[in-house]
Amino acid sequence: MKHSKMTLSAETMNLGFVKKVEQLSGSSVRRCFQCGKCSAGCPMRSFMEHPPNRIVRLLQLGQFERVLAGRSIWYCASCETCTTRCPNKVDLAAIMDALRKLSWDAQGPSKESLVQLANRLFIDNIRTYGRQYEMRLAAVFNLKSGKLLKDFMLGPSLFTKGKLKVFHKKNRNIGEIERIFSRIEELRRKGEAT
Amino acid sequence: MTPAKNILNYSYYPGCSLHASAKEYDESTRGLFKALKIGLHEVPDWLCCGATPAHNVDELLSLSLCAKNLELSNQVDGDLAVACAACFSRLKVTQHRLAENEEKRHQVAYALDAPLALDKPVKHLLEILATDFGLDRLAAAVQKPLSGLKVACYYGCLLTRPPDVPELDDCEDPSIMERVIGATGAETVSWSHRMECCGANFTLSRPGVVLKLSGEILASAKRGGADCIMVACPLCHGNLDIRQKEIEEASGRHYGMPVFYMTQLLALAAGVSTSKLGFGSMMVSPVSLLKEKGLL
Amino acid sequence: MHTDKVKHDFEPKIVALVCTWCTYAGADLAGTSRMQYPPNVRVVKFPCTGRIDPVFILRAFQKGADGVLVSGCHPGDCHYMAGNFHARRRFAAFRKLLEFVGVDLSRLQFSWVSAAEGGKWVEMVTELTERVRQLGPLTEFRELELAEQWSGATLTTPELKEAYQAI
Amino acid sequence: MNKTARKYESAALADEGYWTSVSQAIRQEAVRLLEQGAVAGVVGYIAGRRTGTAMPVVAATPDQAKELIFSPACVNNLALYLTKAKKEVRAKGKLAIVAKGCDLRALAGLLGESQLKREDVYIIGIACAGVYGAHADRSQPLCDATIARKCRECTVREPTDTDLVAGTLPALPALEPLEAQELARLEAMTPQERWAFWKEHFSRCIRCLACRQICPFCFCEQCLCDRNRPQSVETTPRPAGNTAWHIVRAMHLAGRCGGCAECERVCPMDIPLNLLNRKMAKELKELYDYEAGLTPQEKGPLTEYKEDDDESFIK
Amino acid sequence: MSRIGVFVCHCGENISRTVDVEKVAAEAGRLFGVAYTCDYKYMCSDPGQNLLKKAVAEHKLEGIVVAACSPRMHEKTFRNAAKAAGVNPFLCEMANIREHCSWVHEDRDEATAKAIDIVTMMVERVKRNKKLQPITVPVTKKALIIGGGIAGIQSALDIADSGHQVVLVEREPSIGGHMAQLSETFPTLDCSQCIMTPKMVDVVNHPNITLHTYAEIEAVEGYIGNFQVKVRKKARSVDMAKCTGCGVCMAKCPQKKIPNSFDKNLGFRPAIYVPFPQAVPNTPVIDRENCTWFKTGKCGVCQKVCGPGAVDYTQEDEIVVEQVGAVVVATGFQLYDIGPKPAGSAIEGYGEFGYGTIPDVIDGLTFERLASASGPTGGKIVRPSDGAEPKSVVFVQCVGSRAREKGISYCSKICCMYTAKHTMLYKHKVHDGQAYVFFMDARTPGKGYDEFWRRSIEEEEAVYIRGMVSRLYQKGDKVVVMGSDVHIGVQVEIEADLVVLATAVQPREGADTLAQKLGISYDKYHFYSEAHAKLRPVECATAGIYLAGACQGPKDIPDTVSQASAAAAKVMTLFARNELEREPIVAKVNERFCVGCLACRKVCPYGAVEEKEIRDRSGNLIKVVAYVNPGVCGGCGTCQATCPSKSVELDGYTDEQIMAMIEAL
Repeated sequence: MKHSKMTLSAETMNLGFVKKVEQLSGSSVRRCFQCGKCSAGCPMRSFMEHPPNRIVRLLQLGQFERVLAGRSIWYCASCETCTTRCPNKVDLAAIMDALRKLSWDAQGPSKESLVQLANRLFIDNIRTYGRQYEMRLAAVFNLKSGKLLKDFMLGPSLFTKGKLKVFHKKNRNIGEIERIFSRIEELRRKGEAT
Repeated sequence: MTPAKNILNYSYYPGCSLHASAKEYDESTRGLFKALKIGLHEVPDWLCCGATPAHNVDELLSLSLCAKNLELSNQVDGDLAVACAACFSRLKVTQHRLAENEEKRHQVAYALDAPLALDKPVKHLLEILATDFGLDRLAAAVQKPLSGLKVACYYGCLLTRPPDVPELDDCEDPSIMERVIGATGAETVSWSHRMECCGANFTLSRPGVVLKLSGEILASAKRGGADCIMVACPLCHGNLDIRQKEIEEASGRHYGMPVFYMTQLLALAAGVSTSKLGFGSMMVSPVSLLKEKGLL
Repeated sequence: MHTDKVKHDFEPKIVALVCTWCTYAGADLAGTSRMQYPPNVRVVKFPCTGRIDPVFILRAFQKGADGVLVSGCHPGDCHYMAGNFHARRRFAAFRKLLEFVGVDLSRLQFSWVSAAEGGKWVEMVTELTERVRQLGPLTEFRELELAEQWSGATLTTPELKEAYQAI
Repeated sequence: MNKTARKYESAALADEGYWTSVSQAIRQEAVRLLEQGAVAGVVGYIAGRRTGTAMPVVAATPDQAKELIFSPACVNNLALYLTKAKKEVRAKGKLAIVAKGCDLRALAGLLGESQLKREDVYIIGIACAGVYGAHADRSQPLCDATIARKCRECTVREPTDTDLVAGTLPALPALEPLEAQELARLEAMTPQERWAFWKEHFSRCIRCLACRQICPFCFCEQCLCDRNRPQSVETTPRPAGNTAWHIVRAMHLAGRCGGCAECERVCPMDIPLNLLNRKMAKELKELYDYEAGLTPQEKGPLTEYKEDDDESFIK
Repeated sequence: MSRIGVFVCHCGENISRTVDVEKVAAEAGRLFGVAYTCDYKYMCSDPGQNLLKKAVAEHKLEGIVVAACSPRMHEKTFRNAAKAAGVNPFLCEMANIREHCSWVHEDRDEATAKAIDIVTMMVERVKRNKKLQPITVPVTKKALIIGGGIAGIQSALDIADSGHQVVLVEREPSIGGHMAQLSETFPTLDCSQCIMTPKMVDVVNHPNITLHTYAEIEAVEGYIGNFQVKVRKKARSVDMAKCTGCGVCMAKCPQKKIPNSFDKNLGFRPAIYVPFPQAVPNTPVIDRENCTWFKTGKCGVCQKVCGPGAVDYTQEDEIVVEQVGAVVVATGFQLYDIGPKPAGSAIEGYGEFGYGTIPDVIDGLTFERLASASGPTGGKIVRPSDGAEPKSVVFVQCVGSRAREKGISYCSKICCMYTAKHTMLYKHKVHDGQAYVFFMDARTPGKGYDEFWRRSIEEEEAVYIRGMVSRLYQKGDKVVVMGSDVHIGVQVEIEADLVVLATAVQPREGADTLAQKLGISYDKYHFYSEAHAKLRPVECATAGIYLAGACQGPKDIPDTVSQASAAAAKVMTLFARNELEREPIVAKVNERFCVGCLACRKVCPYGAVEEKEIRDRSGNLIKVVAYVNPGVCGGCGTCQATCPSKSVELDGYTDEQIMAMIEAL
């Protein structure tokens, strides 16, 4: 797909998708003139198949499948370097958030599952406990990603250093937290939020 | 000098990490503020800010969680002091985004089932120390000058970025960490990777990323002639300290570079008992370095 | 540059044939910038390198110059548009001729020095002076100047020798 | 000057029939031109009084034209007679001229330098097998031993751009390029050796200026070297002035010389002057891909330029 | 015998610190011909100059050497002082013992010795200096403008408004040039004709402007201030004095199907025509190649219907001779044609774009005519093939430009902007259409230009694709565009309704021929060469000839108008004087010795050398020699270095002067 020929026409360019991204991110996509500064400073560039500037370029051409199919958006570290230095005030970090949201909602057209899994667990933790418990997060991640022994060597030392808590309790206001989650879901169901 | 504001009082949002992997950050922060006679009162029932994973896939959730925290913070007097760079960033971004976007404001208000109360000033510890408390007073409070200690101040991504949000310092050439630690007599080194990304939360999902990026940071600090690195973010600390041994193994280079939370060093200088600074929790032990410099 | 002045046994004479718009101005700039260079050079100003006849170079060597520097505007910068282009060809041919006749070309330097290149002027003069100093005085032309047409030694036949002696 | 022992072949390079046919063709055309009044005279050669010699002539009548010949003794470059230096010849009106390849190059040069208009001259080109060298034994036919050095490496035996070509070139063997060899020998020398070589030659120069007189390109009315305000070149025959003269002469001929080597032929002191001319021609060919040819050129290599000419010698 | 005065300046301490000025003066005094020497603290000061003047009077000095700073600093000062003292200024020279001596050396002995040498050289030179008189040339205060596009019009109006006479010569039947063909102009999108036609009318009504349309330059002779120009006025077949411009002839002409080149052949015109309705002058011409009368001798309708009897089939070309003092060349440009080129042309066409055979592939100027409200479609954008409204239009930039392969390595400069403009015009007229632009770089340096370009992308939603198009081909009624987006490294294919090529800007055909007539130089593309790329951008190297507009290089309207006004200002500067005075550093030919080989003419960068015939009293040609026109000579001296017999000499830099300096060593 990455190298296949692209036929451009009013039909093949999904400009509605681009509008959605612009709306979610609050940032213009067309402003970008491909100077490449975002990719030049991106710490994650070497891990991405589409460098950040190419993501924007694909958006300009309405090629959302190509964008979402890649791993690149999941390899963004949200370090905001691109947004900070963009000469055109394109908020690429926010565009990345928007793209991940759209990809997330579309239930994983991307092959990148590990980052998505970590995110999912992280958010689930918040819903369940109100706060983050790193031990639990790591353990469940390893369990679910099938990498049972990942960071196995780190565990004991972290434990002895008092960095991992085995026991954790739920927030007192866990009900209010659950309400936030469910009300957001409700908004989405009603189509009042994206 | 400035008679006003002699007594400072803050509400405190530690964030999840400071209750777990970054407990030494929490301990030393409390110790330091006590020594400086600055009031610090933890917000009851605070919840996770959502951090990167939440805004990565669900901005509305992220905004709502932070808005909830801001609401909760009103239970306690004083501006909201935040230690974790990521929490700080999320709280500030939330204030920012909701201020400029009415639609999102309505959505969040609905999610919280309460009118929004977002106005409490959110301040990072650095700002409190450098501006509210003042560098002069900080210098005056030093009991054990850190002279001779060469510190590489590491800002990471979120303390200063994006440019118009944290408003902590110049987003490309900040100096607030250097100024604060400089008040203790420590020597700060000039180095290249002060603001490069450490790999952040890929530590869980893609540790290889962290090994590469944090490795470059350690190498840069070494080149800069630093004895140690000072950070203000638990995630950065985790990547640079906890994963340092792995980085050394992967790169075949030895660093042995202690990574301090800023409050650990400040509290040390302010004469807080070393037992309360959590040096024992650090994976790369600072003991020999501090002894060598006559600080232990 | 010359704070530790060394007295040399041999001070070469260097003649510089320069155009007024670029190199002469470049030498002026070296002056206003107070750069230092060996005092061996004597400047002859021309409107353009295009005006510099190879005969002048020859004449300078004949009249005692140990080295000759010819310098003008960089190609494309000629005040007269094309003078230096013509000069470039003329000099390219002339130096080949001199070389063929047996003149050591390291005594003849061509350069482009613009009005902004005071430093390059200093470099050119210094380099040529030092190089010629190493080579020593240019004796070939001087010997010619002193030589007469006939000396008995070059006469090969007895008849000619006899005739020469009779004169 | 090459004194290395060499065995010269004395077999004739062209048979008698060739010389006769060339002479015939010249005569026939010259007579026709004069009879028709197309030209006022024909510059050509007639036989000298001694055998094996020839001399230039301006044939003004058909009868005189019947005397015209072409033989190995026809060494002179007749282009000389058309320059302003020989005004009395030009004054006669339109002329025809007999021209060997090397003479043709001189004619092309003169045309290019506005000394001659093509319509004022009728050119009878010669398919030329070569002529005698300066010290040739003229009792022998034109052969390896007697042919002029310039002819050994001639590249213009077949004339072009002429009004008529006289004769057909016989098949000629390749001859050893003595002049090129001598040039290579000199080039291989150190500068000191070359200086010594030329110093020896130039110091023998007696400044008779025959080289200048015979040269078709030395058509200046006032030679730079005769000037005394300023005196660019010392006029007395001392080594310094001689050296300057020969350098200036070579420089002035650079890019113009047609290679007829008349200067060298007439030099009473046997100075190898054509080597200088050959050298300059070679350099200009290498630098600017210029060669003196049979067709007049608008500009010579030293009166034109390209923006990207070599300047590796300039700092 | 000369009587030379040597004045050695201390320049405060600038010279005297390292040079023993007294010694220099004393040594100079020993030189043969030196009658007076002195040294003084500041020679350039008033007392210093007075000292010089006094010494000239007292010692009857005939030549002056001032040993001081660089002549570039004070030569003028001392030459004026010499002049005031009654010495020809060219007998005063400066010996540069400051910039070339005292400032660059530290050793006092060495610097002093060098200063003495420098003074000696200058003394020897001055002995041989000749008295020179400034050269004066009269100025004819009338300007010729070649080309009646916006450049020529602007120059003509500016010069005419300053009160000087102007002759404007235009090749076409009407002035207006390319600007009259444009629809709107960037970056403001105002209508081209709306701003152009008033200026055209101003030209024709201006009392100081003589307009020759349908005319060409035949020959130019002379030099700055004194040109003689022959203008060929082509036979119009209509008497301009009688014609009222009523247009009946055009309406009645039976021959109506002649493609109108003004409309890029999209529309038709009769054989008797004005190229466009707003033409100035509004007098028709008969296109004799297509007129039935001229082809067959039958018809004559226009003559019959013409009320004033202006149609005149017998008219012949007329040669008008104009005397002018300055020339502004404003011949403009033409667009590169992608079609196959006739044999012998250096520039190839575009086979990969179908050599111009695909009807819906047009050039930018054609698009202008389509978009123009006064154009053949009344401003409706349609496909030439079937008149349908194109829903997708692909614009391709850099066609021919920046393509060394095509022999054009330069950037045409205007295409980025006009293509952006085209996308906007298109979107304004076809709201549901999509514009695509293939570009290599977007070059938008100009006030408001980048913003304009960005607007086309951000607001008009033109899709810009970085990369050159590889090929165009017809597929049904579509043109398939094969391109690539180099940012993402993906091939792109678009089926377009219309393709607009931004073809390269080239000089007008025949630019070289005109240059030869004018004696000005041009580059390998035939753009005219300015005297200095940075500092003399509107002047030709040939004095008195100035350049305006795209004939000098691709240019947009604002730049063209600026240059046109600048050229006009140069002309007015020239016309502010009755006579031109110039430094007499010019070459002179010694006619006695010149043999007319004309090598000097071959190397002269100014074209100042001409042939001159020397005749005896009865008119017989004695010889042809070179002649240097002092009005044109720039004074470089390349001729002298080239002349074998030194029969041409540059005043002020004669061989004698230079040899004397070399020998003084």
